[in-house]
Amino acid sequence: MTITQRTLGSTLLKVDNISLAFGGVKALTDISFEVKEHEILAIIGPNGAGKSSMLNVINGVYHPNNGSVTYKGVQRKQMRPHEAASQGIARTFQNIALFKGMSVLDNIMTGRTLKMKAGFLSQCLYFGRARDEEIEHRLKVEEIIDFLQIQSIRKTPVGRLPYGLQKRVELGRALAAEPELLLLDEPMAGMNIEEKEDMSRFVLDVNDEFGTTIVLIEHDMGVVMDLSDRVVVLDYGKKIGDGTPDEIRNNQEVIDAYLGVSH
Amino acid sequence: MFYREAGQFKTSYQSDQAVFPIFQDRIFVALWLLAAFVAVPLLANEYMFRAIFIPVIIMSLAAIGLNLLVGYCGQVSLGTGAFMAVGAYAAYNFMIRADLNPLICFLLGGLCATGVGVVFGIPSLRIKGFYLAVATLALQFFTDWSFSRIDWFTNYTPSGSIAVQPVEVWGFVFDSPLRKYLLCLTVLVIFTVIAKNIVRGRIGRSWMATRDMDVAAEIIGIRPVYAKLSAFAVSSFFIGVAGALWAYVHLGSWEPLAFDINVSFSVLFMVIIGGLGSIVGGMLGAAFITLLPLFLNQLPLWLGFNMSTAMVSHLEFMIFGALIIFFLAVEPLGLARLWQLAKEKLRLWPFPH
Amino acid sequence: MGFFVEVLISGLMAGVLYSLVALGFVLIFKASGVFNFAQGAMVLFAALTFVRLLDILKDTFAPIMLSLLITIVAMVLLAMAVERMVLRPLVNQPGISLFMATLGIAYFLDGFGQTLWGSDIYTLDVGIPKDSIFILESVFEGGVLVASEDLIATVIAGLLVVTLAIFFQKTRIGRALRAVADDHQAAQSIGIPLNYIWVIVWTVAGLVALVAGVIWGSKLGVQFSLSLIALKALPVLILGGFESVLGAVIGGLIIGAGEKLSEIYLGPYVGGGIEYWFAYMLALGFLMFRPQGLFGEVHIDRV
Amino acid sequence: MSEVSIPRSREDTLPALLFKNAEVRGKKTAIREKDLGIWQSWTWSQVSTEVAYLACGLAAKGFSRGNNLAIIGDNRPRLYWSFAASQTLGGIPVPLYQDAIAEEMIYVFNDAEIEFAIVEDQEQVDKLLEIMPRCNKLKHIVYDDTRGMRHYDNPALISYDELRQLGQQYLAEHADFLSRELDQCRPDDISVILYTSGTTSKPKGVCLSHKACIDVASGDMSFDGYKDDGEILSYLPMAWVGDHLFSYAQSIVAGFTVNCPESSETVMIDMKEIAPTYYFAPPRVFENLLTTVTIRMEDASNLKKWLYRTFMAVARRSGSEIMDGKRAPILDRVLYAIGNLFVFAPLRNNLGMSRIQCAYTGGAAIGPDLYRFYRSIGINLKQLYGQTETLAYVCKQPNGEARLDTVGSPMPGVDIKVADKGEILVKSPGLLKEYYKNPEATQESLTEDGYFRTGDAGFVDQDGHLKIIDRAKDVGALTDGTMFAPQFLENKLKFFPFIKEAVCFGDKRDNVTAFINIEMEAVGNWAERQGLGYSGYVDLASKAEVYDLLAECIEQVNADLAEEDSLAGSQIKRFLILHKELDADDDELTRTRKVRRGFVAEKYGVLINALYDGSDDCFIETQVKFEDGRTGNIAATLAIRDLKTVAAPSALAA
Repeated sequence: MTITQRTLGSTLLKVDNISLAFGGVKALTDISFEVKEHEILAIIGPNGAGKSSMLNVINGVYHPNNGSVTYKGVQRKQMRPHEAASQGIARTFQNIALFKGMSVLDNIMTGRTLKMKAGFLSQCLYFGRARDEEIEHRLKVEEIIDFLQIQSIRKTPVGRLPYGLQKRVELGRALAAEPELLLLDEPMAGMNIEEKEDMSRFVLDVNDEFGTTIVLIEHDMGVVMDLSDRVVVLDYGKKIGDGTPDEIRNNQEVIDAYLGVSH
Repeated sequence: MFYREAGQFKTSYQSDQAVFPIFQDRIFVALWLLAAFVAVPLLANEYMFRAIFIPVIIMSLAAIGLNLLVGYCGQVSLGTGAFMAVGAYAAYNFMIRADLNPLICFLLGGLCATGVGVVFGIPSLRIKGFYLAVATLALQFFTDWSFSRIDWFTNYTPSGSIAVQPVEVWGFVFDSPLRKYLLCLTVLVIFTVIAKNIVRGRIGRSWMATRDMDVAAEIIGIRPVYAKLSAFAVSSFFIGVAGALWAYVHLGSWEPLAFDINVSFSVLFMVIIGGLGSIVGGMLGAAFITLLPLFLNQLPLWLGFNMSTAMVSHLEFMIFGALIIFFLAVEPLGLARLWQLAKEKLRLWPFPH
Repeated sequence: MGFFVEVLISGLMAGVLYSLVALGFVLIFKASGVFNFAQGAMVLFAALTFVRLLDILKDTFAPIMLSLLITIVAMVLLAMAVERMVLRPLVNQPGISLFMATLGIAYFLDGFGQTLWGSDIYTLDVGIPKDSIFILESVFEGGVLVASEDLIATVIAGLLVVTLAIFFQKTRIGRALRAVADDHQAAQSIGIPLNYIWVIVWTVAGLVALVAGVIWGSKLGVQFSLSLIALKALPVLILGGFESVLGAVIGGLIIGAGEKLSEIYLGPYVGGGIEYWFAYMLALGFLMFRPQGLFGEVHIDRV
Repeated sequence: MSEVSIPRSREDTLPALLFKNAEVRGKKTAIREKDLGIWQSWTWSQVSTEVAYLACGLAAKGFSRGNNLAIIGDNRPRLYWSFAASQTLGGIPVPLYQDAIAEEMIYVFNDAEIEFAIVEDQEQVDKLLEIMPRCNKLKHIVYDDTRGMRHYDNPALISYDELRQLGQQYLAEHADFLSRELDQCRPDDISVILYTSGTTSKPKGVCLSHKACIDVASGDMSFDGYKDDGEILSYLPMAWVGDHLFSYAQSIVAGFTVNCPESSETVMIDMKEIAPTYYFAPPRVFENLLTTVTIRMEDASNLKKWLYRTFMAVARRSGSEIMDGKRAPILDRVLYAIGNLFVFAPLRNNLGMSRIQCAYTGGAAIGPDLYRFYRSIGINLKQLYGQTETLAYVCKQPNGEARLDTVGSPMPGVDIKVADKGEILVKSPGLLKEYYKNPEATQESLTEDGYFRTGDAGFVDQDGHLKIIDRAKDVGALTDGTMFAPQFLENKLKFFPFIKEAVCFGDKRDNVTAFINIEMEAVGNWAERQGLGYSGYVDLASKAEVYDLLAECIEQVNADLAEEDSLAGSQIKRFLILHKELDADDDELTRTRKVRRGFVAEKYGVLINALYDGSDDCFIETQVKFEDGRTGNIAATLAIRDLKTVAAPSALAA
């Protein structure tokens, strides 16, 4: 059987000479790269290379000391995370940031918040707009639950779930926002082989079914090389490599700085 | 054990998202309402209404209100007394100056509380946890002072204390304990439904998200400003109305200290003991905290030795303190959680899990 | 002018006492991250215990020494009880529920103390001279009138602050305590068990409470209202910052002075009694601009 | 969903009845599927619309009378509809097991000359695309779930929704098309081909007619008296005759509701939600259920454990009787009522069995404890007997006559004959029409007077219940011609805890004798309780007391056998206790612990002779392999014991 190759679009996200420092500590120095629509870009690098900080800059948790982020052609200086969200940027976290007190369903539902418009009064009465909205969005959420194959834990409080499933739920919450750009911070950290395989499958499916552009941080070289179209390598807050998996594999500087030491 | 859920399947999201999806629960709630609206009025005597039911109901309302803020949105407030005071005094002033329908005045009282709540909620955008708690204390002291020192609020009554006529709506006078009881009960039921609707919807989720992990919440697009301020607003509205009822229906006459910091604390205790983040919890807590002193007062008599009232009140303090610590350590989710666990057990019976 | 200075000084002296209570907060917060609402209750408890023991032991050879000793023991026991029954079960709970737990402690102590020692007003006399004296006569004509007990109190408080500062900066334990505040693992790595540290801190806080209690007690008499001065100390903390000993002192002085001055100079316009809330409003306003307080540390929350 | 004019037909065929349901109970729910968190439901009229569209879609793609439609996937409404759709067009649905290996699939696809296949999802599509080169007829593959399919551009592929679209148009253009097609369907037409997974030979396609399905369905209905208000959970493979009968044919004929679980992991949850009124499961399913129950009760609080133990004891005593309205001690009735409140009802509730009117099991023998358990907690579990060729319609246990050792009495319209060697011959309304394109197989499976050879040996007991005792080929006969079913006897013996293995002899001899292996542990414990010393297996096995003990057991068996005319003759006359355990290492057992009759007979020939020549004991020396692989000899003189036999009732009468 033949499978049609998917094509990358124009530039979706562009970061220019981003530098970020906490007090005296330099987290990022003068980082630039771009992400094309529908692309899967992996950011790799040793611990403390500033990978997470990079994501935090992209969705506005941190504000770079200098440099700029251009998203969908709009260059921006300051942006709050929720603004980033409304622009279609969603993310997951290195150490799971689910809402422990809520069920899987509610957690994913929160991902729909931006899409819900019902007024306060109709919520008080849970009537009309509010109720219809709840149902309409429940449907969407159920589709995601179905997509991630977590039907059996739908109503379980997330606190009770094993680690791997929590990661899945968190991905679900991000997907619920129907993002155009999805930032995944070590989606497979601490997973066993088959969990990793599942997760990789989901990441590919997301990218494929919904055409979502994905920027992910990952330590497992195997995974990175399989999943990503392009790889950006950071080391001590500096970019030391940027290219296709193969190019990266053969990039001497990268090998010294990272692959060499880690494997 | 008595939950027989087999065969209760849902064919629509509406029925699946119902407040009481389980048939047996619906029965149970119906029975409660029946008891509250029919059995109690038939059986209870004056004392019970005055000393037990009315205060418990009004405090439930306040506790539910505070729980929305503390339990659902995770913003600790020690200013409950203040909000109640605002509600009470505002209602009073609307009544004597605008001469509106008392019920309207109660709601307006609530709205004033809302206003104050939002203003004093603003710090919550910058500060968290106990910093915020302290900030709300500021409100507490400020209102204490205002209502005792600014005579306009008290309509220049020399003593500074206020006495009011029984509530009269469209010629119907709520003077007998029974009528007062029914009035409060109705209000409580309505507000409970509203509270439940809010917390099960978008707003409620954004509150809980903010509570559980505010950074993540903001990153998925929940604006902290809205989440926190709306929580403050709704919460203080509930509490304000409760305050108005407390003053008008329960006390009838009161001086500024009726709403001092101890009220704030005891409502907070109701929420903690009752169960953070649970509507039922508010009611359970209110009942518990209100009834415990009565019980403690009776206990010595039953045991056949008498104890000075001072001693009793000291014991009360100790027991409250101990209970708070106990619940926080053993069951942070309070009575409501215990109830919920029991229910789980019954549903799975005879299986343990 | 003289009058102003007189008000100012009396304010500052009151402030010193605030900071004394605030110190208790700071110690515990630094070392265990707990916002100890019970500090006021501890003051009351300590004072009550002391004054009643004094009464009981008045015929012994050294009543003051003895009762002081016993009270100290009591405070140590209290610290242990708190560690065992509150901190240990609640370890790793969010700070806010620990805070509410201390509310519980406060209630319990108030109740317990009064059940044990009764709830009247007891006059406490540890021989601090009560007469007033004139100082700074050279500066203003007529000089400035101050109560000598306030002076002494100030001196004692000052000494206490200095010792604590040294304790924290120089001694091994003190440094350990600071480490605990920063992060628990670090503390363990220093080799001092956490529980042990907690006990120490609460003991120290207890002693500070005792001192504060004795001074306030001898000033106003030992009574329930003592536990309320804790509430007065809160704004001090906000002003000074929760983690800073120095902050507690400065904050205390500012609040104390500000309160008195505002009462004298603003009070009349709004019907007086504003010292009741002035401190809080001051702190609140301050919060908006500098949430971490004067000497507090800034926190970046990572994701 | 828009209504379409419902096609009618004079003839009673499954699709015709389905469309009739749309008229007589159009608003009633026909099928549900747990999907996206709730039970999506379709009424009969909606179903008929769907079927109509699907049928037209298939027609538009060129599917027509005489074509076969392969159906592969989990139980999904759309797949059930494709049965009806193909039948409407006079085509024949051919369900396949979704986990079948490639080889098997290829065989079926070629054997049934399948052009059209309708499958559940990507997984199945991949499988088919893989075997497509070797299935030259296969032209069109319809898939239901579009997930992951976007990049498949194989021309053979079309999604269900696209097909439905086509159908909608096609129907618009050919208004009365369906009625015409439906009218051509005859009750005797083949309605479905079910392939029996041949363990030895190639799979055979069992062809069943509309008439067979309908008659069987209505037969079952009248037998168990269920109507269109029933609920069943369809979770067993669609290619299996049971599911085709219960979830498809019967639901159409009776008009009750079929429920498709969300996924294989959630079957238990879904079962609880739906609480079916009618339930079938093979013994292993019931076994797993019971295991989970016991395990979960393990970590229950002591109070609960106590309740459970106490009341289960009561239930085991008289639960089944109480359910069947038979006589039970009044005290037990009271206790049972209490137990029902605290244990049984909650248990049924948690198993999702609280609404079950009757539950069936079959296909294999069900263990006594298992059977007892479910009946005793008030679940009307019964056994049925049948096979694909008879549309699982031969015998069922009537309510109140459920017994462990029978499979019930013949169903209405079923005629049973017992041939020589006790083989059971069946004539049933559900009888297969033929094996697909396999006349000789059809030939040998049917007797000239049209009975089906089940290949099972058994007999009908006094109360007219059928007892299955063995595969016919294993059954022998004594010299006087009485049937001799070794396995049956051996199983009976092995119900005793003291007996580990038993080997019976008797074929072409004038009476039955047996080798016994004692269960070391059980007998050992018994011996200790008796204060009976022994030095080891051989010693214990040779003790006279042990012989007495076992003699008792076997004589009980004899007593049972005497009850049945046909078996009375095969009572055990003499037995001996082997001095060693039969062992797979010595090739006496298969690895699955089945006795190698022939091998044993030859190896212990001496003993068998001794059993028949009337001697009281016999010396034997056998070589054994030890754990460590060394070989050694065990020698012993084995006593031989005569046994009392009971005269058959008929003999008494005579």
